[in-house]
Amino acid sequence: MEFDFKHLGFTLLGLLIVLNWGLLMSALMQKIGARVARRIGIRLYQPWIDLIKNYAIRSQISHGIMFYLGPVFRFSGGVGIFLFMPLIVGSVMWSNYSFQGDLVLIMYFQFFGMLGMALGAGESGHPNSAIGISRGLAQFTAIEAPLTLAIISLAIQYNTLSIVDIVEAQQGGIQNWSAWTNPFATIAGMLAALGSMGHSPFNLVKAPNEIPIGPPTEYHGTFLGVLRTNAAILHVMEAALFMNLFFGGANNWFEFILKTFLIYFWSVFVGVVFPRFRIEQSVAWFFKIPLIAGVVAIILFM
Amino acid sequence: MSDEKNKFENPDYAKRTVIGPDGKSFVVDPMQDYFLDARPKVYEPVSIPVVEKFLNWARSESLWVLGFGTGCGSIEIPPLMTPRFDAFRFGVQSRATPRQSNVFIISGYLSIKTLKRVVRSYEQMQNPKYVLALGSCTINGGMYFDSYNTINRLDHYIPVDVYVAGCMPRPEALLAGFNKLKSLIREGKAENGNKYVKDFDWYKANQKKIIKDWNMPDYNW
Amino acid sequence: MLLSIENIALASGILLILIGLLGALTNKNIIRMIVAFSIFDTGVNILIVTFGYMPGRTAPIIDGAKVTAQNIAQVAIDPVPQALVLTAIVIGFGVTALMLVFALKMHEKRKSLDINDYTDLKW
Amino acid sequence: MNTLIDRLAKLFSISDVVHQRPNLAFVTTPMENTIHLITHLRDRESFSLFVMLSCVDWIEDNQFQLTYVLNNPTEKIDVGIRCFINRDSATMESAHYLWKQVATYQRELKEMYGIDFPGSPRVDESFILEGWDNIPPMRRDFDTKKYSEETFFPRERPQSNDPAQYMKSKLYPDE
Amino acid sequence: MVSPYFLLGIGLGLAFLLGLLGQKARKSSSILILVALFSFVGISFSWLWQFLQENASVTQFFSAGFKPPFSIALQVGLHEAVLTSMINVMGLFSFVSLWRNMKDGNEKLGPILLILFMGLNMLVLTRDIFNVFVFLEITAIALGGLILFDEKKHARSAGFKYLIASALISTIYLLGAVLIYFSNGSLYLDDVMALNNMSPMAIVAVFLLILSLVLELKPFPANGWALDVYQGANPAIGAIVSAAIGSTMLFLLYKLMGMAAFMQEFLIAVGLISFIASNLLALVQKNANRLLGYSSIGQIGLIISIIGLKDILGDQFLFVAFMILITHFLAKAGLFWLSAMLKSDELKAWSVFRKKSVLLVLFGIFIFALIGFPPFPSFYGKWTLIINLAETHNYYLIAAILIGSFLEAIYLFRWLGYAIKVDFTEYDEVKINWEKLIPVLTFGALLLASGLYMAHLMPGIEDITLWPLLFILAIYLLDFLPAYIKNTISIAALAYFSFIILPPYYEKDLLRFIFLGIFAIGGILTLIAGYAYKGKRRGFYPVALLMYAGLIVLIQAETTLSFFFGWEIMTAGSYFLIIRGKRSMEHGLSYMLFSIGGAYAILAGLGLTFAQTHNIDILSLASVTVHAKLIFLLLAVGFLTKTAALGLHIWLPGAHAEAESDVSPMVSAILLKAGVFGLFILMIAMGKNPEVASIAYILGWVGALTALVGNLAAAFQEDAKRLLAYSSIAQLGYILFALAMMSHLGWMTAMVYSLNHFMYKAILFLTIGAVVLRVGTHSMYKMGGLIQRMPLAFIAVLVGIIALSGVPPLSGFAGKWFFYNAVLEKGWYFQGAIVFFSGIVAFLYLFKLIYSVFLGQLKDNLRQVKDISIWFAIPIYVLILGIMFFSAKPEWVLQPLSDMLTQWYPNTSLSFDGLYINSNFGYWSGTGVMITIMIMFIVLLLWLWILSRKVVKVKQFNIVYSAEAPQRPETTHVSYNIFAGYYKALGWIVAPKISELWNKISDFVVSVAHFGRMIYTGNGQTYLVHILAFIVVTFLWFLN
Repeated sequence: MEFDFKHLGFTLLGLLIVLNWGLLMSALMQKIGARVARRIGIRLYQPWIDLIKNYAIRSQISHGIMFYLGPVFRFSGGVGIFLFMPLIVGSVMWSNYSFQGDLVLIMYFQFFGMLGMALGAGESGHPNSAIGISRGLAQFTAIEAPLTLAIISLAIQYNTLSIVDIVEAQQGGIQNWSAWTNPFATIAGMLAALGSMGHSPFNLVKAPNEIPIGPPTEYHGTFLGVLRTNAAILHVMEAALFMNLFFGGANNWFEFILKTFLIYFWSVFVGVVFPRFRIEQSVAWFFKIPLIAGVVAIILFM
Repeated sequence: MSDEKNKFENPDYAKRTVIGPDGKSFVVDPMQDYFLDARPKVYEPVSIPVVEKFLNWARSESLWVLGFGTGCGSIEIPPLMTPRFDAFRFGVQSRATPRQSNVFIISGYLSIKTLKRVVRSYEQMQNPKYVLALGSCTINGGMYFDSYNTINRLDHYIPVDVYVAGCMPRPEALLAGFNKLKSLIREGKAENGNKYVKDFDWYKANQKKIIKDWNMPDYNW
Repeated sequence: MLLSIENIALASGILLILIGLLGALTNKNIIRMIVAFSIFDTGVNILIVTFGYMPGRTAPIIDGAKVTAQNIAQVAIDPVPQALVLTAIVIGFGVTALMLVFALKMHEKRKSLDINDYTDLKW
Repeated sequence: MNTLIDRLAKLFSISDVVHQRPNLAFVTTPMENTIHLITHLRDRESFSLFVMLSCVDWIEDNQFQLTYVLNNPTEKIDVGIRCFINRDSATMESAHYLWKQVATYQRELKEMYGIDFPGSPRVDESFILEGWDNIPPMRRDFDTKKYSEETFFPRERPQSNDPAQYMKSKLYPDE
Repeated sequence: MVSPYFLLGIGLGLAFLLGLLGQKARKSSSILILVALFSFVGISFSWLWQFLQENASVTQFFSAGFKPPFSIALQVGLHEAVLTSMINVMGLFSFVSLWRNMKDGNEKLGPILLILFMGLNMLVLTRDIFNVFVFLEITAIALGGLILFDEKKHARSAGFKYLIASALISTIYLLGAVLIYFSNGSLYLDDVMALNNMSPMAIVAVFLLILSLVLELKPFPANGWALDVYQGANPAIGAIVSAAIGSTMLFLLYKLMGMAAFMQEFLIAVGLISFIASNLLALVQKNANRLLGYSSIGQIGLIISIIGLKDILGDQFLFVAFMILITHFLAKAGLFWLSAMLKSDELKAWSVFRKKSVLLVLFGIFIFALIGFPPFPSFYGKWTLIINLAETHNYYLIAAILIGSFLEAIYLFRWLGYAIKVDFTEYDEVKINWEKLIPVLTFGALLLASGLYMAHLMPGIEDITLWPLLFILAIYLLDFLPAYIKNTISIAALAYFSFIILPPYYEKDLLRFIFLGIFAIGGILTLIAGYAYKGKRRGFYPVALLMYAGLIVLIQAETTLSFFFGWEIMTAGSYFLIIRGKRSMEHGLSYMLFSIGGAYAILAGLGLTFAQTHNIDILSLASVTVHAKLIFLLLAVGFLTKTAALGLHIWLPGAHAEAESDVSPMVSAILLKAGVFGLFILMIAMGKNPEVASIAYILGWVGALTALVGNLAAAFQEDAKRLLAYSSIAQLGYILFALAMMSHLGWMTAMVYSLNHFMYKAILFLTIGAVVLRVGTHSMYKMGGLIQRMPLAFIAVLVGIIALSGVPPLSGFAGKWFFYNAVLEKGWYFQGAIVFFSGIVAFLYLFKLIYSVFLGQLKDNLRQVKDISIWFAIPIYVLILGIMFFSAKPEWVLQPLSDMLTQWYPNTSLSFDGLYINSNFGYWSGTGVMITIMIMFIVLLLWLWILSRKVVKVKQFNIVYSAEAPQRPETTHVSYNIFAGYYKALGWIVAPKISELWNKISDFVVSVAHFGRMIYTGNGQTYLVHILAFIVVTFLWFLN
């Protein structure tokens, strides 16, 4: 496909929408969490203020070049997933740059940000960073096991690895969603989603109160602002990935917002109920029901 | 205890001679090599008043508190954050690391030993930063006014933005303190991070007067 | 003809062989072993001579009267086994002598003739 | 408890037995005997738990009183062993080899009272007061108020009065 | 033609003459004996010359002018000429090697030696059965005499045992000879052989004759007396017993077997039992001479069984037997003579040869020759033997021979390892006299020359493959030069050679082009790193080049023989490379054993192939019809030992981790590809065969599990190089899995992985190796924060791990993408899922690698360490450029690959559309992704840079540390056992069960060996019982 300014413009607009929706969504989730705890909770615009505040921090320190580049890698990871993910079904403009690669690209591009962040945090030399990263990587491998099975199952089902094609195959009503046509893959995928969203009980990467906040312990000010910006985008995009895979994608922005909200809410919902796992419990957990669900999903379509 | 073990359990920052892998020996001075030994800088506000006002508003509405309870007052923090008083409503949040925090609540008496840690944490916070001091102990020593190891006046060691009186002040008083701090920030009067740098030598002299085993650089970056 | 000369010789040869073997295997003394080997050798030699014996014939020596160059094939026994035995005896003598020298040298060093004392080399 | 004290009295010179509670008694021994008594209690009388070691400064008598409190977990009784040591040359035999934690108590006493325990591990390192360079602060001849005023920039306090005296002078000035 | 009676005359005459002469004349007797021995050599060589050059015919010489049976006949033919030449050369050198023993009043030894060799000559020549007895006894007495004058401690008791045993045996022979005479009236061998049907008596007679000769050849278990002689006597005498007497007896047996065809099976059985049993019992042997004795018995047993196989081998019989005999003769004599130079009998004492590298090289040559490595004659012998046995469907014999050879390899290579690695300071220095050196040198040279000559003669081996070997020899002679000169020469040679060979393959055969490219370019690049080493680096270049030569031969191979030739050469070279590491002794051994086991599997597989196709063309594999499964399995197992598939992988981590810094990439990035190439060849040839599909399926699972276990194990390593080694195992597991899929996409994956693995593993190993050279430790937790000191290394490792992990945009992603598509197309979902999971596990160790080494806290002692050597940086960055190129323009590489693979898999869903690569399932644009990510990254970097320009760079302890300050970097750097929680959850997968299994197997074998050798009690009478029992058992066997 040729380079096209209009396309680029739509992509940037989509990025802006996703960013703001991500910030709002995180505020909503915190609000919900607060209401569960019978608090009033933060104001809905609090994430924006925090973001501005962080960008407005005057002084900054750096532990080295990789520490500096870490957030950039992380941000690139988030934005990259956005770029390679189609947002709205059937729309060329809102499908971003997904024509450059398929599901495999997105799966592996997730690591780009993780790896960069891991290296950046690693250079800070803070013990908690290293502990957090090691936990994160360990848990991530466990998450990927059921997720991979689910994706393979989907690929067998639809005979394609292209997200666009997978989404289009699910059009035509709720009964065509993978959630109905391939329930076991959906179970595996959505249980894996719990882990990849990083909420309790799988929040041992940041593990508040334990290894204070894990990898970004040393990040502050603008670095933190970049990381938070990325987090907002990434959360939406992860939800969007599951939306595209299992819940029929989105035909318009409203559907997009509703579905991503519900998918993200799923992890928050679990998170406010369950306490945190230890790492070995978390890893072992993913090798039980989610993995079995994934295996069943493949067997059904073999 | 063997020397090797002792080296790790009771280290000091004295210079030491080590042998590199190529067999050459050289001197490591931890104070020079492991810590940045530079003076802090003054960070001036943005020169455009509107922008600065806007940023100050944002700062005032996003107060991230360092989770460091120095004294008995830290027991007042949990009720502050939980449903009864819910400081989240006002943009107050708790952070675990000084790098990301703006507000340092000194919650009560400070022994000399704690003061050293407080100074270090305060210096590790990024500009702009604010200090909220709780209780009589931080104002005049309170009931520990004659103790041999508890400081009497906090503002001789780090600059304080808002004092909240009481022994101990209740969470309501703390909320009032936060509101005071917010208005100070919005007015642009809460520049104590820079004040600390400007009066750096005076503060350091006071700190060093009571912290006898000063084993850190002058400014903990 | 159980007690014919061949059978007696055959039996004594075999008996000597067995005695020799038994002696070599049961005696711990090296000299006795060597003696046993000599007996064994003798038994073998008797056996060979017995095989070569043909009843009623004379020694293969052309003495002009009984044995002549013409009838030697008919009246004399086959000379080859006897020649073989002669050679074997000579060789057996050499071997026995060498064994005895070994026994001597071994005794010089360790003052023992018990074969069980010479088991340093094993496994 | 009484039988225990009797048994001990046969073996050691103990005095001033105080029966604080049915399961707590204090005895006083000369400082030479103290560690022997403690060892005996630990090894023969099942006082396997070391509770604490504390000190009182009897400046008038010019001596420190050390109190070792031991606990017998099976019979659930405690015994406190007191001994007096000279204040001027405050040195006591170390008991760190009996229980590891004794070393920490001894370190604290060294810092706070200046009582030396030769041989106790790390006894000379500073414990709570990092880098204290005055006389040990818990000795009663240390004037903590004066020290505080000299060191800690005391804020000027408003004049304060005894409320009873003040009201009396205010209301009944002529009495 | 010179009459052989001259030999008799000279020998006996001189011996008697010297006996008659007085004491004074004996002083100069040595010269006379030397002259006599020279005349022996001269006579036998003249015969040899006449037979080889003038085509003389076989001649018989009769004593006293009569015809047999009334006279003794001596026959001179080609065989006799060769044998007597060997024996007489041996006699001459034995005399030389015993020169010093014959001084100081021991001049009697000279005549005895003369008589001994005279007797041996006669044994070879004579055609009279009784005469054989006479000379048997003469040699026995002469040998007894030699031993009698031996000053070694236990020589005499051993000699006595020998005498009683040989007395018993020769008596049996005598009985046999007499019975022969009585049954047919003649002792002339040709007469006996001319008989058509034998009487029962004649059969018993022949049985006794053959039996006694077999007993002379020390069959298991009736051989304790011989072992004691080997151990107790002077090694120079051992050399005579093993090489000269052994060869003579074998020839005698061969000669007499002409009348005993019914005993061939017996010979096969006895020979093989001796071969296997003595090699097994040798495993626990610690005494060098006794070990050599066991080895001799084993080798002779093998030749006995070959004599028994005469009819089966047909016209190849002489070739096989002679190849193995000559190798045994030269190598065993050489080894005994080497042993004679040492004071101590211990195996480990041989490490003193390290001070005289010539001797060590000779030792290596002898060992490799004995095992049957190319280019030594036994290689061709064994090859021909196996091929022919396979052709005649004697599969059990093949298995037995290979098992015995494998057992032999175990102890011989352990011994070689001792010599190369054990600390030699506690052993006496070796004192080298010219008279000890000359024989060894001569025999070593003969062995080498004969090998090269044979390679030249063999059909199926191109002469061009020999040039590198000659070049390596030349490099060895230049070993005194400094390393950089040799390095330059080596690089130049490799570059020149690949320049000649490489380009034609581009058109001809792209697959070979790629692998040759990996070997050649990889070789050059890794050799460049060698400039970083100071000093002479003795011995490095010959072996490195040996490995590369092997690899190149492997690629060029058109025939299975030259393929196997290359495979073995490469194994030998890489063995020496690996064992150069500091703590590599046992790793080198386990590498060698797995390699040899694998090589034997390959040999067996190729043999089975030849049995069907009668063709040594490598493409003949394709026409296999029978036993296809077995052949495929054998060959695959052989190749998998090199690629370290699960179960066969335990040699790899240690071998790669302990190797030198620039050797690790050679053996990891390059050498492992040889196994991959083998698998490619195998699958190309046999992949279409429907029978192998089930095995391929199993291979797929093996590959997947290898990947999983390798990656998991890597995550739990603390040693950086060991981590990379496990990573290599896993990567090769991917490749195996992809190859086993046998589809276009699968092979694309395998090719992409092979290329990528070559590049990034070379980068990683080179970099980590260079870092290790600087910091002096392998343990990652002892490093940390090196990014400050080694930015070049950091960038290299960063690129390496991004490529390895498969994160876009670097080239590793291509492999992952093909993988997904291939798995989906093939339908191997579960295996695929395991592989993908393990691919993600790779992040764990990659993070650990880069974090523990380069990030975190810099340690005290590394504060002044320098960046990696420029000589390492050059190849590293060249490879990084390669990766970058591949990442930016993947289709330039992928399209030719895809086209190449269509010749085997024409049906492919893969299509190239400009920048896009499409498959049935997905699509991907490498260039597009690269550009997108680059632009995005730069924009975001600018965004951050604009917002945060006033950044203060702080130092490593300026971290928030719960309001404290870090105290020491060691206690702040979190690295050791960083994945402890993960280990709790999944560690059971990598529990070392497989190592335990192998350990149990080897423990079992060792305990069997230990138990088995208890039969040798050291008591002469027990040995007699053994002999008698042997006779009884064989007799009973024949009665049946």
